Amino acid sequence: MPLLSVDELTITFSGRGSRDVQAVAGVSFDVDQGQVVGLVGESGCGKSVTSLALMGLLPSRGVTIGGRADYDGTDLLRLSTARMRDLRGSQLAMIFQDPLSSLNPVVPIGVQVTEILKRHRGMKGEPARKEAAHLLDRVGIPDPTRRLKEYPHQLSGGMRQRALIAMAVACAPRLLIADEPTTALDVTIQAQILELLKELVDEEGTALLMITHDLGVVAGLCDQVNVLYAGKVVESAARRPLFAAPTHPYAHGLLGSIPRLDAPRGEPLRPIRGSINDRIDWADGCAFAPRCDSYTMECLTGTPQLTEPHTPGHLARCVNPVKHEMHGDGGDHGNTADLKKTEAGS
Amino acid sequence: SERDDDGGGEGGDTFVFGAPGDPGSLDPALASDGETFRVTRQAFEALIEHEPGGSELVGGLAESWESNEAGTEWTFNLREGVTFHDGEKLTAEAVCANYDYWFNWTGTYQNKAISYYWQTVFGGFAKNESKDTAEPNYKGCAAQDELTAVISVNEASANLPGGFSLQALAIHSPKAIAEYKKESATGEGDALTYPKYSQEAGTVAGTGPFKIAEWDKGNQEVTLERFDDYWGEEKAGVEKLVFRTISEENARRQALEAGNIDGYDLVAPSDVEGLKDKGFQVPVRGVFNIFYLGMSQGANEALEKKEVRQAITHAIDRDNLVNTQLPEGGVVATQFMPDTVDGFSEGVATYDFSTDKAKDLLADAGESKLSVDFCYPTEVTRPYMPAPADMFELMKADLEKAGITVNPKPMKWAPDYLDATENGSCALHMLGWTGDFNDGYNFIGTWFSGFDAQWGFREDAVFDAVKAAESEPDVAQRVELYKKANEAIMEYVPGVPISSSPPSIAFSDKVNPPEVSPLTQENFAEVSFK
Amino acid sequence: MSTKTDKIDRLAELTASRETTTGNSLWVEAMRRLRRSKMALIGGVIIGAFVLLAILGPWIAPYDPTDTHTWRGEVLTNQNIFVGPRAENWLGLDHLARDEFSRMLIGARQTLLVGIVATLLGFTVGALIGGASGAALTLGGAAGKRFDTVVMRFIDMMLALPSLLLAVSIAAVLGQSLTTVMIAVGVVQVPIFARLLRGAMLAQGGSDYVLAAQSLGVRKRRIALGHVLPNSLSPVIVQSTLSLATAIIEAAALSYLGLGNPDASEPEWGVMLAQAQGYFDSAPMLAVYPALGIIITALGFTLLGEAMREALDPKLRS
Amino acid sequence: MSLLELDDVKVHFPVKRGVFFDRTVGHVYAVDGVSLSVEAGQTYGLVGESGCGKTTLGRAVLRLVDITSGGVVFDGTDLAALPGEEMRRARRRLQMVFQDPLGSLDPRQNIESILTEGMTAHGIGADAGERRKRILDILAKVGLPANALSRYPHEFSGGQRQRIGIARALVLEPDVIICDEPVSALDVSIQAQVLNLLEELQESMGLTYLVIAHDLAVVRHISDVIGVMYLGSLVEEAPSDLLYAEPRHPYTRALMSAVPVPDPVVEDGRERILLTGDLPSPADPPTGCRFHTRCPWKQETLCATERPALRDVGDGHRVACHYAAEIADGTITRAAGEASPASTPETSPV
Amino acid sequence: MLRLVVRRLLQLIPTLLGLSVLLFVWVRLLPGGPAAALLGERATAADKAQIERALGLDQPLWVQYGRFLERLGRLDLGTSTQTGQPVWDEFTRAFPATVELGVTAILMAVAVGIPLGYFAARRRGSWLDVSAVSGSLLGICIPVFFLAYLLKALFAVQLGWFPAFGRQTTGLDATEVTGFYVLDGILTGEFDASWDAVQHLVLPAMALASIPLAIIVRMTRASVLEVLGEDYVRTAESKGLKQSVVRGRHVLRNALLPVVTAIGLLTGGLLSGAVLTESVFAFGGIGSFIKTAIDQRDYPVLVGFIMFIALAYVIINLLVDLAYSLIDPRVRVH
Ligand SMILES: Nc1ncnc2c1ncn2[C@@H]1O[C@H](COP(=O)(O)OP(=O)(O)OP(=O)(O)O)[C@@H](O)[C@H]1O
Ligand SMILES: Nc1ncnc2c1ncn2[C@@H]1O[C@H](COP(=O)(O)OP(=O)(O)OP(=O)(O)O)[C@@H](O)[C@H]1O
Ligand SMILES: [Mg+2]
Ligand SMILES: [Mg+2]
Repeated sequence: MPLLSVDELTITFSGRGSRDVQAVAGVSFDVDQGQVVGLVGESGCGKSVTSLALMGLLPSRGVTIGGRADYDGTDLLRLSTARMRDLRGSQLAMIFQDPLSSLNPVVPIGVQVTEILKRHRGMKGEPARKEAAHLLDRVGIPDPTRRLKEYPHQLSGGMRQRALIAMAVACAPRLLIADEPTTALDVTIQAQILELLKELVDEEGTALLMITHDLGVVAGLCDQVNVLYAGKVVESAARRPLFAAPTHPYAHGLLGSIPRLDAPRGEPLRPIRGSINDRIDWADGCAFAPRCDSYTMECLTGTPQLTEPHTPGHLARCVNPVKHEMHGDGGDHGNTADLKKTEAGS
Repeated sequence: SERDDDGGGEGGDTFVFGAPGDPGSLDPALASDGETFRVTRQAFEALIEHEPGGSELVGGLAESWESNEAGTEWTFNLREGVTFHDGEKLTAEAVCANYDYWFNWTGTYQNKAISYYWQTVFGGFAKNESKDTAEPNYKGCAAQDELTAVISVNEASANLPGGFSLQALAIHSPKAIAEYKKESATGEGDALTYPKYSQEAGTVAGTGPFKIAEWDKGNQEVTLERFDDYWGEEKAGVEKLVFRTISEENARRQALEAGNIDGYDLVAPSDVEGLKDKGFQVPVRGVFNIFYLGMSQGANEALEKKEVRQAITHAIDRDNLVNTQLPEGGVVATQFMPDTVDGFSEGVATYDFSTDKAKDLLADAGESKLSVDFCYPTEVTRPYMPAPADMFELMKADLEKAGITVNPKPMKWAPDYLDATENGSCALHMLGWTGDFNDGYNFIGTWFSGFDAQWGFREDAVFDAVKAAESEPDVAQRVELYKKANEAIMEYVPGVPISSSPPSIAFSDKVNPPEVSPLTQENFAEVSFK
Repeated sequence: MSTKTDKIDRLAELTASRETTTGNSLWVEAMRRLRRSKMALIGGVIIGAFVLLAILGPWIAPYDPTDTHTWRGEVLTNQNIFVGPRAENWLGLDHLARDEFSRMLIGARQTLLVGIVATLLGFTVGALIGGASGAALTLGGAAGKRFDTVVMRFIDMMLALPSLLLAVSIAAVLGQSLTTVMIAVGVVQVPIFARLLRGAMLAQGGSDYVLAAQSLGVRKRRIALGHVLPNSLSPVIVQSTLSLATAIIEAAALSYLGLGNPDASEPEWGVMLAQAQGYFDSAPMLAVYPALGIIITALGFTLLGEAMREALDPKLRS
Repeated sequence: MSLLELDDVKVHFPVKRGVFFDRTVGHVYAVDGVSLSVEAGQTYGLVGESGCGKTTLGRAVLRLVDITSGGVVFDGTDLAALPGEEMRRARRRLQMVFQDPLGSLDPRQNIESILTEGMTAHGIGADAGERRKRILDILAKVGLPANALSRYPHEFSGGQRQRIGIARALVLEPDVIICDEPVSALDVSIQAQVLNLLEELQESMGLTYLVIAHDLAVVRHISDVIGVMYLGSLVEEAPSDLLYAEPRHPYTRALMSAVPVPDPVVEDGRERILLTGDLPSPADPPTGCRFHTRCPWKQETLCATERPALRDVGDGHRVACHYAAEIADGTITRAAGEASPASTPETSPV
Repeated sequence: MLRLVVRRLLQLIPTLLGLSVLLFVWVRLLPGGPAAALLGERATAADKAQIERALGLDQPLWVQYGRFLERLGRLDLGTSTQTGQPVWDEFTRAFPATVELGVTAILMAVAVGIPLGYFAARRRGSWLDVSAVSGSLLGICIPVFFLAYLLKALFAVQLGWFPAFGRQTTGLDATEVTGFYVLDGILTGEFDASWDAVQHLVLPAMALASIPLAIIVRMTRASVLEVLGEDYVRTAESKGLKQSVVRGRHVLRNALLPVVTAIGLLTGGLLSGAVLTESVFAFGGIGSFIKTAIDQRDYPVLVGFIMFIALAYVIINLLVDLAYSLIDPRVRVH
């Protein structure tokens, strides 16, 4: 049984005087113990909202949440606030995108770390401080005892993110959700942070739900990848198959539009048309159809289902999935160039 | 009003009176304002006093007094057994010490802002330091025997003997006078600095039923205590007397209603009925003031025409003003003197309210399109003038009905308004006067003894009539001359006398109030709790 | 192949349903938000009614507001006799036997006038000072900076004085009149407007579009006046609405301190309130009418101002 | 001669503080001696971490910040020495595209007014009609509908806004466009659209680009020559392919190894050079080689004491490292423990 | 920190000097002079000339200003023309009253406003929120003097719960130490005097607090709403912290930062209110003293007091800034 099993999660925002926004339109995925699961997609596709819903951090008013999120046998979405508070920070932890704004600017780092120890591990005073210093040390912050007294603005971006990670892992959570933990950081720092996360997952057996828009990050880190588009998972597969043979036109297009450091120069990018705003409602068909080069009439009638068009375990929500010539296990360098897309249905 | 008892401090024998303004000094000789005198009057007594509740002169520290024929030598027979607050005895020498001290004032003391009343009654000083200061009329003071003092002047004056009753000339202990001499007022910078002794209790010492115990400037309170060695048969009725300044009229009333004070002065006429209904005592004072509409001929040429002045007088509905605005007991004035002053004439020319007459007169004068500036003070109530802005509005409406265009010129009372009226730059304005003592000159002499910019006219018929009265030493004769002067004035109509009215004073229902005085010279020793 | 056109049509149809057609400037957008705001609605209605009364006052007013003769003798303030509402005088008579209803109507006009003129004055002078300062800074250079420093020192000086004290000081010099009230209340607003505009211009001056305009080769003067200034105006405009409320209240305070214009020919709510407070015990309604007038009107302007602030809030922009 | 040449450009921002009057107590060495040249019709890419001075350098070219010293020679004239008005006119030929597409557009201007503004400032186009024609032309080129003219910036999507920004630069028919992070605020799919657009435009209009970005992959994708900046100065410069094939500076190597590649196969097999610590403050840069505090190849001599110059090592490859040659031929090796070859085993799909 | 204080104090010098010139010119622009104020109805032109000459008011303005500066150098601010007392004495007498009143008002506003604003934000849209918002709107729109009058009419006159005027029951024998009556009572052990002073403070402070209260409620509410949406609050929630910790440490501490600054700026407005409230309650502080000084053309008092007020205002704001820098570590670097 997976550690976390999200089933048909829907999240709808209804504001006063404005139209309802269905930010998440039925997302399902599983996270196993010790596994790194990626959730990728463009800005606004519902990644953050999903993670917040799992943590019970969405505002109670104006938001309707549907579906289930079974964690260890209980549905997180229906847990009482008090129970949720107990889980948060101890079993479920989260790291946010912007390390500066995610730290309280007027409270020393030390206090922000120890408060979680006090809350969930019942530690107090000197032991709590010692443990906090140990945690900072653990995430690679040099001179941790001095840092404990410092305020967030005195730390560099990378340090701040490390501090946030220290807080997240303070109680050895079973599930760690990282919402674009490196987006605000430079690549060299990003590499450090990703390395740290990897290390933590390996050592603690913590499950990691990695939310990002960067396919490169996913490629290096995740075991299982879910591609999100307009609030739905459009493709879900293990890391290698997904990159080797992206099946949904969106995933395929996404890979084609990323300039690759290792691709020869002059290779043109294959961007996807339009933007995520050019979409239709899932109820009417495939939300991606307006941007898709190969949509058919079928795509415009009814929600497409998640199927396994080519290989077992490789799910895609598409009636005309991209077909790939079969490769051997893995792939070679620069394999996007090798991908061949067959226009289905035209 | 349950709270009265904690208002009374420990003994509950404290009487708190709400005064409209702070006193300026504890030495009345340095003052010229009613708020100072109200306080010092309880502690200082003059040679002559006014009868309780009236304006007749009666013995004060002098049991009796007389003057020579020419009115230049005044002999006072002092009361026996009078003790000052500091233990000194009252003697003729003590009296002379006071008068000589004042006469020999130098420096800043010669400033009229300090020695107004001395200069008004006795002219200048032994050595005048400014050419603006008048020649002294005071000649000297001699102690004939222990209890007989003789004060002599150069010329007879209408200000005597009334002047001897002025609080500003009240008698101080000689020991205190000696202390006073060690300090002096200074006029450094751009202000006068009063001597320290006059600003805190301790040095000043008079003979009154109360002695001044403390002046708490922060709280605007002057506390007086009963003087047990007072010479009078009746000692003060309360142990402590506190004057608390509350400048807002409303605030004073509310303080009384809330039971925080036991009485206050300058009650708005509109509050009188309400207070009575709630059981407060609002005794009526005698009438001793005059309220008038002044006309400055220098400010508007049309006013030089008698018809115009008459027209304005006819245009104003004075009955309405008195009926609706002035306190009970107020009367329409026919001349520049209340009828309680000797010299009031029944035979002056009268001008009834008639818009038509006013219009006709204006037409006759060729001033049908008359337009005048009308100054009026804001934020002030005077004993003779309870609600200036309201009265202005009523008069303005009246004048406009008679076809006169009125340009309102509201001003702050002091100093803007006082300055402007004094300069004669206000064509129409409202002012008044409360008498210091019962002598006609104290009223009409102030305005009509010669050219005055406030009125801006030179009419010898009027000036001569007033001056004639002033230099007449015989009292009966003088009264007759005042009547003539009044008739001459009202013939000329320099302005419109509007009303004489008693300023109201209110007391809590728990006290026996003092007898109220037309001169607003209440003696708080008469107060006691029921 | 009809399927191709079919599917394009179908797609067009589906996307069209989601399309939000706009074409509006930020102001138009703000206005739209404003129209939806309940606060703005209430504020607008109050102000509308108030302005209407102010304009139509002289025609609706049943009597001459200065007439003291018609009911002469019916009101005796010294005997505590007042006349309350009755058929011919809807709000009764005031302390000088004038028709209170007519006075309230005409007073609305004066009150509005005070508010508008004072705010206009504060706005104009303040915006000039703040604008000049902000523009000087935007244009850059040592001279601009020095100019700004001097101006801001002066503004700081004005701000260090309590506003009412400043107003009272001005009124004391100018003497009592309606004009004085307007000037005094207006001057008090000057530093507020100046600071606000300068601050906004400073903030805008650092934004990318200014840099962009500069890199386009647009002249600095045009950048300052054509880009920075217009973009800095919204807080100032919001402030002027709020200032109208403040002006009306401050004018009342000046009247209370006896620096208003207590001239019967120009009844003004502040003055009416100050005067009627003296008769509060016997005729409380005489104070309550103008007080309510002031409070409700000020409330109207404040509500509208707050609603505008919300509508123009950049954080709410999509 | 190159179209645009920077000669030892320095931009130092004074840090002011004082009790009474502001005194300059130090400087932020944002750009500290950069020399480079951009050939006509080519794209020069500038990469580096946040805060290394890329933006400042770009702005210095247009004199949007005061240049402390050095020369910016554009088509033979030294812009750094031009008087204000002439500089303003010179800006017609040098345009800029900004990182934040929304922030760089005046929210109160509609698109037409945004696009005409530059033309009015430089007196381009005889009348309104002509200008309009030109605008429509450009709009079509950048792929915006003609009905966009009357609309306002906030009504467009991010990619469209960036197109507007590009159009704004293009209407002046500049020779050089400086693109400061033109795509970093955009989503990947949109990023590709804009990058393609930039390339098309370069081809069709013969533009010269100076592209500034922190994303090495993006820079490599569109640049002919790449300059790598670290803490205010260039540490390496080389033709795009050469730089990828043979990074010579330790910083470039680390940077390259840190860029994630969207390919698990590559990722799993890559050697990763992890740098320790963060970028030092440009207000207090380290002595000697600016990179020596984080350099895995740091040597006892020279690195901490002497600032290496940018040396040509052949094929237009310039490196500012004392030990570039030694590192390349392996005589100097990295300090141990700093790097870890990625060796995450493949986990089987669920 | 010390640098900041020194810097700000030094910056004050030109401001105050400029202010003194302005004030000096201003008071001389006032119509009328102190003479009429001293003599009232009795003044004649000659009397006034005499007084003015004696006071040196006939000298050219710059001479007067020179003398003023020279005296200022001796820390002598001159003498009130109303009372004949040194301005400094008058100031020290009036100052404690206003400070006591102002501090009470601000304390009331803070004690009520911050919780109210906070809960209004937490329960956005609830009846509490709606009434807090509309109440604060009303608080801003109701003229202070009218409110003061109503409070007095109701609580002092009608119900008799509080005294109607002044700072102390008349005739109460209380030892004065500092001039702050509440404090004095505590210092001398005369607790009944303290209690008495507190009772006198309640109504005027309530009236005076109306505007600051309204502003604090609204600012707190807006600020809390903003902070509630901040990432770090979400972080705190994600740590599963107790609600009280989230509210206190993370929400309130940040939300109060702008409120603290506002409180400093409010002190300026407080004095405006004090002029009105003090005159309604005959409170005898700076407000009413200045009002009479203006009425009576008391030049030295006006110049002196206003300089003190400006100084006090700047110092208060300096203190607030310092306080701010204590709560907000980000500005500590200066
Ligand atoms: N409080 C809210 N009210 C209304 N709509 C919201 C709210 N929060 C998010 N949304 C909408 O939900 C959708 C998904 O937002 P979400 O933040 O999950 O995107 P994301 O995938 O995390 O994007 P990004 O990469 O930009 O972080 C967006 O369209 C957004 O507009
Ligand atoms: N006007 C300025 N005054 C003072 N310092 C400045 C100024 N502008 C930039 N700096 C500093 O100069 C350094 C370089 O800034 P710059 O914006 O050029 O970096 P960048 O490489 O563009 O970084 P990013 O990738 O974050 O945009 C930074 O440390 C920055 O703080
Ligand atoms: Mg997100
Ligand atoms: Mg940059």
